[in-house]
Amino acid sequence: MALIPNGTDREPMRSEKGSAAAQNSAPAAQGHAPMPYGGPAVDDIRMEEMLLNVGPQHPSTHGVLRLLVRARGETIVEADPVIGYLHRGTEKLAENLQYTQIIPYTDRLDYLASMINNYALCHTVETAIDLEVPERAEHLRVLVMEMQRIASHLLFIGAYLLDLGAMSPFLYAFQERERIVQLFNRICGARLTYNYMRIGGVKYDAPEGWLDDVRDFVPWMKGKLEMYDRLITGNEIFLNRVRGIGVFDTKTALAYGISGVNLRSTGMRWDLRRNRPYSIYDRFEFDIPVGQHGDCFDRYYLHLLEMEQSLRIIEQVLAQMPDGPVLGKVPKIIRVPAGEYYCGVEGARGELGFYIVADGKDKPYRLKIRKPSFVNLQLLPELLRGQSLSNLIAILGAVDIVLGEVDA
Amino acid sequence: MPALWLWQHGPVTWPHVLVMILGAIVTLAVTLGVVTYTIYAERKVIGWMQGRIGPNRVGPFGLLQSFADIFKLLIKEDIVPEKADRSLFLLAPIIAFVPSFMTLAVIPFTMRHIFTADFGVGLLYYLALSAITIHGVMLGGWASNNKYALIGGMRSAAQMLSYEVPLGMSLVGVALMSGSLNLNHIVLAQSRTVWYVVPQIVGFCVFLVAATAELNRTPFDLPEAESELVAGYHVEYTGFRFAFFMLTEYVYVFAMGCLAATLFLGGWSGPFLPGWLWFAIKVFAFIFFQFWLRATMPRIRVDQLMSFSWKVLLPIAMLNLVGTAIVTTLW
Amino acid sequence: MGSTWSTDLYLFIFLLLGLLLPIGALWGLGPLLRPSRPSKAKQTTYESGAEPIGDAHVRYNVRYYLFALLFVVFDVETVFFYPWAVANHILGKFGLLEMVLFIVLLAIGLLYAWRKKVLEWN
Amino acid sequence: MIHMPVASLLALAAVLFCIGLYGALTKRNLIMVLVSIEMMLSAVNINLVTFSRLGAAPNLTGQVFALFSITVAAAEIAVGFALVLAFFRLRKSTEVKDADSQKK
Amino acid sequence: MELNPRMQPRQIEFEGMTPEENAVLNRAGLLLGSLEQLKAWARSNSLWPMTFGLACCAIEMMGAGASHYDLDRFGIMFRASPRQSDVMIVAGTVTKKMAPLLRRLYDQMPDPKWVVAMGSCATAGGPYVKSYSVVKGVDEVVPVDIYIPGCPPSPPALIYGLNLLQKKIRRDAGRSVQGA
Amino acid sequence: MNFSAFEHLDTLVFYLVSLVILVCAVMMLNFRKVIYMVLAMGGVFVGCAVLFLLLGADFVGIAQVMIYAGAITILMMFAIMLTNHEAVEPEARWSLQKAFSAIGAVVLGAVLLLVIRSTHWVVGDGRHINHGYANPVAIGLDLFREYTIPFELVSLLLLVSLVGAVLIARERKED
Amino acid sequence: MLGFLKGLSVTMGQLPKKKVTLQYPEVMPELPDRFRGVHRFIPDLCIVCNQCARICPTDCITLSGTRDENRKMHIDTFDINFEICILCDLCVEVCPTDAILMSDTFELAVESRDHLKLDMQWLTESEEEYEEKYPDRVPSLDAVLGEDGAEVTE
Ligand code: SF4
Ligand code: SF4
Ligand code: SF4
Repeated sequence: MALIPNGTDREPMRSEKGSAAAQNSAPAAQGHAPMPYGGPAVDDIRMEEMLLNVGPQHPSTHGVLRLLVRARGETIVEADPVIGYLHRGTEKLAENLQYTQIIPYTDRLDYLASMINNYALCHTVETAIDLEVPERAEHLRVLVMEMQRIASHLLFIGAYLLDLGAMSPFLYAFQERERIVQLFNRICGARLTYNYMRIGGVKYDAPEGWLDDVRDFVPWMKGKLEMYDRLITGNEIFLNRVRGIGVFDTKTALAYGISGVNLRSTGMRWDLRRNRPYSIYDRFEFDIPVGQHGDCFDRYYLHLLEMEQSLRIIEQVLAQMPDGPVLGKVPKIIRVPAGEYYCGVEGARGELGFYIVADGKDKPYRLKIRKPSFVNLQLLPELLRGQSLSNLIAILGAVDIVLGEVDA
Repeated sequence: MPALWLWQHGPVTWPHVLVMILGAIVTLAVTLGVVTYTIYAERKVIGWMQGRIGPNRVGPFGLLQSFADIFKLLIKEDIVPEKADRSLFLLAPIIAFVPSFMTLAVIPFTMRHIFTADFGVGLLYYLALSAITIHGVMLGGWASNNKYALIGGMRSAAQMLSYEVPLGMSLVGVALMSGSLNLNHIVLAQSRTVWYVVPQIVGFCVFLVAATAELNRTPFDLPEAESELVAGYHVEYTGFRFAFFMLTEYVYVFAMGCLAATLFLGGWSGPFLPGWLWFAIKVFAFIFFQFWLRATMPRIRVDQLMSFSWKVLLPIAMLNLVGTAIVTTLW
Repeated sequence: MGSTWSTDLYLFIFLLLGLLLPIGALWGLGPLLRPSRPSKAKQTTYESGAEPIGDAHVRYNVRYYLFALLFVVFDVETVFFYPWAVANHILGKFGLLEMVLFIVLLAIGLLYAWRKKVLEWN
Repeated sequence: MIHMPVASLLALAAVLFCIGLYGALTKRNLIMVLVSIEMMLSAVNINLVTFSRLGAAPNLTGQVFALFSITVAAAEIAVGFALVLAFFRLRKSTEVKDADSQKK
Repeated sequence: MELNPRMQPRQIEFEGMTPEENAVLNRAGLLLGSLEQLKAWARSNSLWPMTFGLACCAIEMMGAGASHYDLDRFGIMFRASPRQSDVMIVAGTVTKKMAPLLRRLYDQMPDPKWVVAMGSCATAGGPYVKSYSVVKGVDEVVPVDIYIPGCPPSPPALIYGLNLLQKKIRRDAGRSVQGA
Repeated sequence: MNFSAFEHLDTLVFYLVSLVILVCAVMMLNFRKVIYMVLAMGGVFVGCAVLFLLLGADFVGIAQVMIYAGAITILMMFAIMLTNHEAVEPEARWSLQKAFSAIGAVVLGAVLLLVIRSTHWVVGDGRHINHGYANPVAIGLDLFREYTIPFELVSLLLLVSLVGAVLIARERKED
Repeated sequence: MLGFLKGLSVTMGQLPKKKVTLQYPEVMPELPDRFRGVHRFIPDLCIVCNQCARICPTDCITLSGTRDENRKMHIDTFDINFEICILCDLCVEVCPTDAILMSDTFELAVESRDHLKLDMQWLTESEEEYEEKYPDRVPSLDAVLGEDGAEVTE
């Protein structure tokens, strides 16, 4: 993978120069070393190879991923993800920000699951400074995180089906997601980048009537899940496109460090919420659905099932929601004692971890994010090798990456 | 001398020629109108199926939306990529469009055939012309000198010709039952007996599937599959040249609807209502079905698409053919 | 009777009109209305925003040819179906027999192609 | 009644035939040689159909034969191109001149 | 630099002409004016943005296209190819690595074309204004017509921006005839 | 109101179409890009089909479009795309072979034209060749009554060519 | 086949349903109280403590003030560079006097970047508009503490 952003050393382009720069240099093409040519020489009628760019501007690379595909006929010989088109330097920026100030930046990593990102950072800092979080705050956190998981999974299903050519599920998913977003909007005032959690709790208590609305939301969402099941799961065309495609086994997955749904689809029951409980997840009953074949269908279906489990958790949280403050006793300026800290949580896409090297100041000395999408993306070349071009999108979509997180 | 609208059966005279030209122009106007509102209706209907309302700003209820789109495309700059094969690039949309419009010459829209050539082999005429469109699509993809376009064009061509075979075979049943290839006669034969959709239900199903594929519509819209090939064979086309590819596609939707109505649904025949209305209703039913599919289905993968045509559709069409033949001959 | 000369004329008129529309719109009306600012950058080949590597005109999968081949053969056979279909009610059983033989040969061809995995894409 | 001069039709066919012949003899590209042969066959078809309609004893035989001829042409072209492809696979070329050389 | 494509202003007062001639010419101008207006009507009502999501803002852009806000109402529908789009909504962070590609895509769009900078990243670098790898505003790469602040701008904010663009297109058409 | 000119308009159309055919044929010789040649060839095929239609041979005309202009031209294009897209004929250069071919073709053409010119062609009245049926029906009857054996042979030929072509063109195992 | 029919029934079932689309430009969407639009700034409340400028992750607030004869600080200039404001709400959170708040104005698209440099005049005008719109949300001038328990002590 080409990580180094090309052209970082160049001056910012003004528009007058812009077009010239775009023409004269093909930075992306040059900066990326050509893939080593292996295999038989290019000598047959069917064997002529073609280098095809899929992305960065492509309707279904889920952002600005660029896949440099070497195809022979319509068979992929090698696919090389070129990333960094969205590299924004979050980790570096964080070194100059107070811990509280970093929270809004975590929103923008995996922008489909901001709440969980918020939590992961806060949780790490809280662990580092041994901070007690009030009960109600924990409950609210779990509540919004599970809702976020549903929203994220919904978008996965919608986008995946859009990749496979069906429009409606995408729009339905957005309808459902909109309801969650509206709930978030009410609790924290933003639709996507929530900045809701704080070190030591959450920013706002739930507004009046909000919890009741969540209560109404749960059965409604259950009905919708059923609708998705009817609309998509049985569709033969869909099944033919995703069954037995993009298969990998647990061993490969572990070797690559894959986590999340991708790992669970291979049959391994691994979920940090259960295996290394954080927050108050150990108080809830929920299942960890796993797949059997490790193919794209499993990954799709697990998303559906996980949403159901999330709904279950939400129901339980609502039932035991305690009263009390939502922000603990937090020092005005948070200083993390020198040391190294890591906490991983189960993000929507796998293990999301923040690794902080602190030097006792109010800013991290070094922040490193374990980005599940980035890790999961590693598997892609493996999965795509030897596949036909028409499976590319089906496989890529099911790996479920978010470029904001991959590039950070 | 026969009446002017019966020019089909008389010698060619000047007034008849005028009527013909008029007929052609009216057909063109109607077609363009139908296409415009098909696009509008598609956005509306699919919008409704997705819980939204679709275009509603431009004109009352958004009725002028498609006009704005078309006019905008007309006044949009026309780019010919440097690497493209210029002359073929310019020619391809025309090659694609002309046959699509010509197919409409033989469709019996009403009982009185002002707008219809009384063509003895009308049924085959459609098949023959739609094969020419494949050239336009393929050349468009090839001439763009763009990888997406080339793959899109080749796939499109392969798909269209694969499905042309079952399409052609599914219509043999109709020819068998009616004993004619003249679309007028086929309609007449149906109006005397039953709509062929009843005895030819298998053929109709094959036809429906093959027609959808032939039209490159969901779930067979692979050639222009957004998710893989960005926009398929017309990825490099801008402005009105792109509009002509769109136009071709929708004219074919209309023509295919007409064909379905004529061959299987009894054309203009039907009780109470005037012939053209019946015809319009049937055509719209076909088009609506296409919208409905589009709102529901994901896309078939290219290999499955091809093998489906040859391994499933074609054998079914052949069996249907043999069955129909045996039944019609022995009874 | 088959079609008359008037039919041919009508088709011809459609051909002319069909040609007139794109030509008129693309070469007649269009240039008056639309801007034209060609530039080198504008005429580059689109490939998801990246610089295309290599030519698009690479040699393709032979599979496409095989499908075209099947198409030619089956298209020809379809052409033979039609005169038989419309004459069938006159021809009677003998015609049916001939055609069944024909179809059987056709089916053998299809089966052969099937067996040889021509119908498979990969 | 059709008013088409038989002689002109035949002349057209003859000219077409000769063009096809010239092409078949001189074209360097194997594909084009095959295409030229198709053109010659087309010329023959014109004759067949002309005689069918305007010959001394008009009957359908000419049309039926034209149909057969088209079919045979299709079969020929299918095999012909398959050979061209096989040849191309061997020699990386579709030029006639490479066909006679013995080099592998 | 290729500026934002706008019709060249047309002179209405012709010097050295008799008043009658000027009147005739003016009438032609009026006609041209209504033609321009018609063009602007078509263009503003059929803005096809390119599917081009860069980052978080893209989600809200998709949200605006989805059922609840339904950009289709305004005749706005996403096209995947720049060749068939009129407006580029830069929804997200433009990094230095992406900028040349973005410029190429912009170049490949046919005239007339517009750019909407959605979100503070596209406007000025947004939260990453201090980052080493982010372009401080997409107007350093392509000419921008409308800036929509927010991080991300909510779908209604985007719709407001797009409506503003529509107004701008119409207004520019009117202006071009008056010989501004 | 029968303008006699109309009775002969088909003659005019005939000359027009012939012109198109010849132009296409000559262009085919002149083009250097193979794909253009194929396209010109398509023009010839379509022109021939129009002639057939004019001659009242509806079915053959349509079959010509379907098989020649449709199927075979596409096959040619695929063949080009599978071999060398940019295949061009070399710059026109006179070689001995070419000269001989040209002379041969011209001589042959001249002889043929002379023969055509000098022969008196009896024009039959072909209005009733269809025996009152529609053209395809008549062809069907003729085909299946008179030409049963050739018909079956044709299907056999197609089968054989299919098998042969598949055998030749198919990918080899080792690929 | 069954799968197709199920799917088709779902889409058809949606056809007659009520549409969810909001008629935005005609009908304003309902925004929650906490919605973060552009800032409100109430100069009279500001004690020029500079906390908002310090917490802002993108440094988009610049302010200056003078001390009057009663040793009270008065705000002189208060600029928000709204180009790069990410609406994170942190400035609102830290402000001890609630001098800076969030409004629900989101219609901020402009044709030039310059219009996004919001100065005090702009903010005051927008605040006036806001107060007209929501008379009940006008802050009383003696409010001192943040409402949400986010303990802000000097
Ligand atoms: S403006 Fe904000 S939401 Fe938009 S891309 Fe930038 S960081 Fe993401
Ligand atoms: S909302 Fe955030 S970015 Fe904006 S001014 Fe306040 S602190 Fe700064
Ligand atoms: S934090 Fe509040 S009081 Fe302090 S300077 Fe900012 S606006 Fe004024």
